Amino acid sequence: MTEVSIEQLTKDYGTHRAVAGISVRIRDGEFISLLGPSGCGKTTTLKMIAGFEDVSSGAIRFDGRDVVNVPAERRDIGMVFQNYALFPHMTVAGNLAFGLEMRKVPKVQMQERIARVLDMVQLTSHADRYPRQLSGGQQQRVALARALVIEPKILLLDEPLANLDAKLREEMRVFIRDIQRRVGITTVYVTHDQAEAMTMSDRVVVMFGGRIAQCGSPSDIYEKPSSIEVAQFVGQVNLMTMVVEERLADDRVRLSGPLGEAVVPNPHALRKGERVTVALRPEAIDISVTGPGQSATVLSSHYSGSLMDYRLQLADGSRIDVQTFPRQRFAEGDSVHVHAPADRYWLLEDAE
Amino acid sequence: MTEVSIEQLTKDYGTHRAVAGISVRIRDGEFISLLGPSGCGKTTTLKMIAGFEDVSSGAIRFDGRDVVNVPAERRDIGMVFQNYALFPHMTVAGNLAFGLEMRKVPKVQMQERIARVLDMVQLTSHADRYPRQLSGGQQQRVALARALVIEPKILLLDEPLANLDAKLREEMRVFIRDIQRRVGITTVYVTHDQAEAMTMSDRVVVMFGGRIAQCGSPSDIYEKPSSIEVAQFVGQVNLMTMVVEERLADDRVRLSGPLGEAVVPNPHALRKGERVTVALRPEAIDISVTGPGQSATVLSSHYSGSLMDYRLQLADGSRIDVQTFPRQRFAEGDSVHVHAPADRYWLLEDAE
Amino acid sequence: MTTGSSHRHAPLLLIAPAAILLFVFLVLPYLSIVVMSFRTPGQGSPYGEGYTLANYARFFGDSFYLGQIANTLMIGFICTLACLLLGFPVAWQLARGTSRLRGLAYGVVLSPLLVGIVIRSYGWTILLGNNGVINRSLMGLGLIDRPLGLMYNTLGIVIALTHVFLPFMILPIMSAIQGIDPSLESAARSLGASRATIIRRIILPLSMPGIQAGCILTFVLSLSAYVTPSLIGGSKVKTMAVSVVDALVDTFQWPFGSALALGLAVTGGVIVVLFSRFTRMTWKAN
Amino acid sequence: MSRIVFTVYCLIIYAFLLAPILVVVGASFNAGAFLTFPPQGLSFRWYGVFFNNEVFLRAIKTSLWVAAVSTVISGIIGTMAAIYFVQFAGRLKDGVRIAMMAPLLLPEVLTAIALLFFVYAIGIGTQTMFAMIVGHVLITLPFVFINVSTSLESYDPAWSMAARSLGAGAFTRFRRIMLPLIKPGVIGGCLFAFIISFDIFTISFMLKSVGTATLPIQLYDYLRTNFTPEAAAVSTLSVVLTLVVVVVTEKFLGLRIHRF
Amino acid sequence: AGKSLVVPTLGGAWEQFWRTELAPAFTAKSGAAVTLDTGNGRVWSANLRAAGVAKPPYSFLMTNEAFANSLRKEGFFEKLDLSKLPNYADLYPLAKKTDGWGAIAMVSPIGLAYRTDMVKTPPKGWKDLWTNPEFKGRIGLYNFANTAGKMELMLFSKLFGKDQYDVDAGFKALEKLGPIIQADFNLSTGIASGEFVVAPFDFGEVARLRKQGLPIDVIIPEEGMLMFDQTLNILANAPEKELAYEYANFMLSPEAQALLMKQFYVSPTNSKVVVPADLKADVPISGAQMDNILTWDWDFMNSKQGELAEVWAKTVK
Ligand SMILES: Nc1ncnc2c1ncn2[C@@H]1O[C@H](COP(=O)(O)OP(=O)(O)OP(=O)(O)O)[C@@H](O)[C@H]1O
Ligand SMILES: Nc1ncnc2c1ncn2[C@@H]1O[C@H](COP(=O)(O)OP(=O)(O)OP(=O)(O)O)[C@@H](O)[C@H]1O
Ligand SMILES: [Mg+2]
Ligand SMILES: [Mg+2]
Repeated sequence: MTEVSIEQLTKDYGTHRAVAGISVRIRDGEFISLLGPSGCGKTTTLKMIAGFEDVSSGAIRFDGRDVVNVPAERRDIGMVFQNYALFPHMTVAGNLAFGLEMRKVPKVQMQERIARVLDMVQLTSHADRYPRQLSGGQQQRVALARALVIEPKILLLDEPLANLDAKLREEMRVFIRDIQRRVGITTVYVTHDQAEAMTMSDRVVVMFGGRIAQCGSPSDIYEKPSSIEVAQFVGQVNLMTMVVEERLADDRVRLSGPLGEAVVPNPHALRKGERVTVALRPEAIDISVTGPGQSATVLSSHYSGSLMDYRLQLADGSRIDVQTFPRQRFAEGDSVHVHAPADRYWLLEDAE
Repeated sequence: MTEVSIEQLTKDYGTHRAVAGISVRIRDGEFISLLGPSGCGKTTTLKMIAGFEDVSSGAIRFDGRDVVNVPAERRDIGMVFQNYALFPHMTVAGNLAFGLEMRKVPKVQMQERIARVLDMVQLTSHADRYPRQLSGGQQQRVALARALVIEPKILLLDEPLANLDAKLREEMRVFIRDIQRRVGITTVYVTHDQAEAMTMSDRVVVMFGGRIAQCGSPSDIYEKPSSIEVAQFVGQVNLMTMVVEERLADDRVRLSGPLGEAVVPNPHALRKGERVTVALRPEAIDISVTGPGQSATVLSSHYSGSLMDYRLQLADGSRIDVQTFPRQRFAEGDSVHVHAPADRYWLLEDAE
Repeated sequence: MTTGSSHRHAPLLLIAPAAILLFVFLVLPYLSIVVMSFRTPGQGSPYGEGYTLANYARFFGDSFYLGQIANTLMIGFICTLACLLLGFPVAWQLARGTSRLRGLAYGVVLSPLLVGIVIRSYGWTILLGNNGVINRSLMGLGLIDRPLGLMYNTLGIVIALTHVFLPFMILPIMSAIQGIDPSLESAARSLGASRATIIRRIILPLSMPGIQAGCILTFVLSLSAYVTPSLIGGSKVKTMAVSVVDALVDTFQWPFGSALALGLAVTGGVIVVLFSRFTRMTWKAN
Repeated sequence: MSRIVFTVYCLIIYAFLLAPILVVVGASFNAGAFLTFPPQGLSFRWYGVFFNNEVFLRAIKTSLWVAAVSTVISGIIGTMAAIYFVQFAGRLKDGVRIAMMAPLLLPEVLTAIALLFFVYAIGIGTQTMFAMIVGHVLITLPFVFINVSTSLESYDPAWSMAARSLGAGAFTRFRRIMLPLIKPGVIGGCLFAFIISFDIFTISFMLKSVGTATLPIQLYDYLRTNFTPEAAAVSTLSVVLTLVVVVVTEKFLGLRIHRF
Repeated sequence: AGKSLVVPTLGGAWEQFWRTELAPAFTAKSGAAVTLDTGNGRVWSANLRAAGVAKPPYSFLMTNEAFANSLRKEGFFEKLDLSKLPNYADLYPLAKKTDGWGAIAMVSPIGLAYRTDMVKTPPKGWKDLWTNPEFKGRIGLYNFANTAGKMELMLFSKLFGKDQYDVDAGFKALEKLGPIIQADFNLSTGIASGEFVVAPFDFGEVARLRKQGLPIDVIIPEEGMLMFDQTLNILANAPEKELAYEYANFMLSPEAQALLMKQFYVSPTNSKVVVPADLKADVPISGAQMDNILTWDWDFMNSKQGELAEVWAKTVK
């Protein structure tokens, strides 16, 4: 119900600049993810939006109104803290009730809402426990439930699922998305899990060292990364040097490289013969015993349940990573063929 | 350098049984993962091995010697706590130095070791910060570094990477495995991340509600789960009812079901006509426009960067999940064909 | 945090020195005092022949002493409450403030303790006396025409005791507040709690160990305060401690004085235990 | 707005704390011959008198010594007891607390008399400082105990566990981890102990060894006969002295730890 | 090693004087070293009782008769061996009131002092406390814990009742007095700050205050004076009995008495001491005037003090 717009937001801790002038406009009801390496300023950004950290410079507006001087308790936010910050002297139910009491929700309705949310986070039987009697993941779920039960206008989630197993995570994601859509909560979601960011978000903001590196839809981020760093951060990637062979009619170029040909957009007016860096995701590469494609040798393989990761050496000595499903199994030293469709490559803008 | 053997280990919190008689023998230098849903007793088990929780009953032996009465500080363990437990009054370097000082490592060597580990966890520039000045992920890396720098005989890691992004996680994994192998540390690794458990471990122990559900190699756990629960917990799975068609010579049976035929081992002496439940992983299923296989309709699709998840409806109305790489893209309502090789099915033991 | 059965008794070593000290130098010496409290009054000797309950009977049978107990307890309660109300904000400020003057502020907080009790009372006389600074200024301003009774009464005692016991309230609460993770305050704010609510619902319960400590200390000390009541009270307000000293030292009635003292101590102890129980029930902080 | 109200409230309390002391300080600069306020003219003459009064100087030395010894003893014993109280006492908590508070619940005079009889009964008497120091330790112990146990309540046992996992034995854990983290309580308790011991009168008076006197005894005796500003000068000096100790303590040891 | 004597003394200025004047003088005379032990009647009594009659820590005790009286009854002291106390003979009768058990070495007579700047009509006697309206609510008295307080009671009993034993009359009188300001010791602060304007004071104290510039004077009440006395007693089981006698004799000597007079303005008890003219103003009581000092039955007071204290507490406001 609220549009959050951030302009040139900056935070300095002494001489250390944790957030360096970021600007982003989060639309009413939008679900946006902050993605970035550890220490890039995600939590700091969230805390500034919430009002727990002073802003060094820049503006934060809710629906156009500057909130820098509005105290946190009047911003109608819900927040999951990275370290949970559960009230140790209240039971699970008490922690959940707190926010509702602040909103003067009638007793009966309150109990009902608490019961519903507790059920969703699967802690109904733990309602009367104190936080110290809970496991790490249970505590995290209480933190999540506490922020969700108040159904705030803005939801700020700081790695709310980091300590949960995949199954529970999946369920929690559905739960969060569900409330968020139903109530129309503007949500900023901090996660270190790329897949999670991709799955859940309307848009993803990738941050590096306090700056925004890219902001776009999940598939843009994954498939059209703006830089090598982004490409590498949001998933595994093979970087290859290719040579421009030909400019095609529809403002695209044809490139050639160790794995064959590629056709990519040409925003920089590249000329024939120029060398460029392109990205190719490991899972975009087909691997087979017989071909088609270049021949390669398996250097190592890696099993992770649902997926296999291979490192291959091409005839020219260069190495590439390939990901397949485990039903395709190869051993070290096996000879294989690899091939990538020409449209799976992505030209990296900053790589010249 | 130590074999850890646990026998009938039990822990009660009041009336709540957090760990219910688990037994496992961890070999010298082995890397074992504890995997299980939130609240299943992983942390409790770790703390008992470390000596921080009283054992309600059962035995813990290091190299055959009962250690239940050996105080934690003389067990030569290194531990990463789920909530880090960094010393707030010491800098990062101070936290790391502490364990080395306890071991009376000479000053010069100490600094060298700290520098090396700090470099590995990428916090060299933060050596003089206090924990409160670090981000969540940075704190977690300090906790990890603190446990690793002392190169203990036994390493107990409680979700040490939960707050790190995929790239850093990957690097940390390599780092942990590296030290662990080089020094030969017996390691118990608690994680909620199945892929991580699969990738890193020699063996995986799956726990449910304080009990061990299955203990085996990563591929055993993934491909030969002992129960529906385990199958569902370690990844997505399609459960199907199939009918025994024929007993094959080599103690196997041929089954038939909605997706076609399957050949699975037959430990229960199944007879023709019996109905059984089998598991089939989504990524084990091939999906194509033209066939081979049964025809199906795309109900929904889900994008997560490197993978696509589809939910399909078969001709008989049953639904299955299929996972592919995004280069294979289908829209809702598309007609496709699905097929699974006969040897990719797994008969679930408790499903009769 | 236990280690194993061979170490299970190790914690007792922690309490042993205190236990031995208290047993040898408090319990043993007091045995004779307990016996003394059942002795008959003596003539020309500390106590007389035989044993009696008369000392306790005199104490509990005389509305004068019961009134004194009530008065003493009332002074204790009021001082404790006043110290809490005055001390908590200061403790909070010291714990959370970032001012450079903090060192000085600690000094100011401790300052009442730094002036010997006699001199301190002198200071109060100058301020509160009938001819004191306050009364003289008020009369000078024409606001009052007779001195306000600020001294030689319960009010004066309460003021002076509150003043000197404030440090005992402030320091424990301060260290308790320091132990509260500020992110809990942030969490409460994110849930919409105002500053006052945060203090009431979060800070107050979580600093309960400190409040308990401060209250117990203040209460116990004000029960047994002797010099301040006798100097500021001008021998007019009788508290139990003053009577105890009178009986023991000035009029040499050891049996009766012992009975008074033990009665006072037991009463105080019971109240302290009740208080601990009650506060623990109200706020399950731990 | 509410912040201003709050600050003003605190300032008023600080003023209340300081008021009688300012009177004493003012009186100590009295040029006149006796304690009056406002002072009749300003002078340092009474400080001069004080510094030439060998009796006071000796008494201060004795007091400092006694306070130091009793603070060390009750600091150690009280801290140990507090650790037991918070981490191990369990159901005994109420009992332990009352026992530790007992020396304050019992009137100081009676304790002094009881101890006096006791030390004579065991043949030690008051020939040495022993009896007085025992008395001081009894009185100061509860202050250390209460302050340390308060700090300990917010001490996270996980820190001790982490230290154990790194191989630290009980004493090292205490010295390197627990002590720094409960520092405000220990320092606060010891400061109290020191100041209280410096101010104890009745017990000192009754139990002091033959031929010695502490500052409160001297002051008391002195005030009986000479109510001159010298007494205020002595008090002012002891305020300044202790203030210096407090500020220095705060600077170098810190009465705060930054946990968060 | 030489002999050594523990000399219990009051603290403060007293101790200082003992340290600088009396002790060296005694050492010069006797060759014995002196250890001063400051305290007061309460502390010495407690110490003696704790130590027991058989093993006292002191050899002699000089303290208020009020304390000495009790200890004497408990058997701590011996009857003075007058052969070892030649100076005893020269004492005023007032100083020999204890039948040879103790000898009063110092007398500080107590009169009625008032602020000359705040009182228009100076008092003439104790009864003015009741009759002079200027004094209403501005009277200071010693409280019952102090020896002087007990004397006040006996005095008022005598003034308003049959005799010193008629305490009912005394208390009634005290009650009539209306609100008064009581102090355990040190009435000086109160009168200096003007909290009260009239109170019993010993002459020495008034002399000191006057010297310091306070507008104060003291009268000899018509009904007679009170006094702070210091009785010398010898412990029956004294560790250094010979020295104790030697010290006691020294204290009673004209030489020591004169020193004390000059320092503290106490009235000498040795009749051989003549008050020099320049001291007359500060030590107005000597010679025949010593007879104006009232003495009291401490046996009576000590045996009744428990009850009386209680009544005092209940009565005096
Ligand atoms: N102090 C305690 N008192 C009571 N119950 C407790 C206590 N500590 C843990 N439990 C319970 O014991 C169970 C096991 O807890 P444990 O911390 O071992 O779980 P876990 O497997 O580590 O879970 P997670 O992945 O969420 O950290 C949980 O159900 C928890 O609620
Ligand atoms: N109080 C502080 N003082 C100094 N530096 C700080 C402080 N808090 C955070 N920082 C620094 O600011 C940077 C950003 O911190 P922040 O907590 O926002 O990171 P983050 O993106 O949330 O990381 P993570 O994923 O590890 O939680 C980090 O480098 C951190 O070290
Ligand atoms: Mg963070
Ligand atoms: Mg856990």
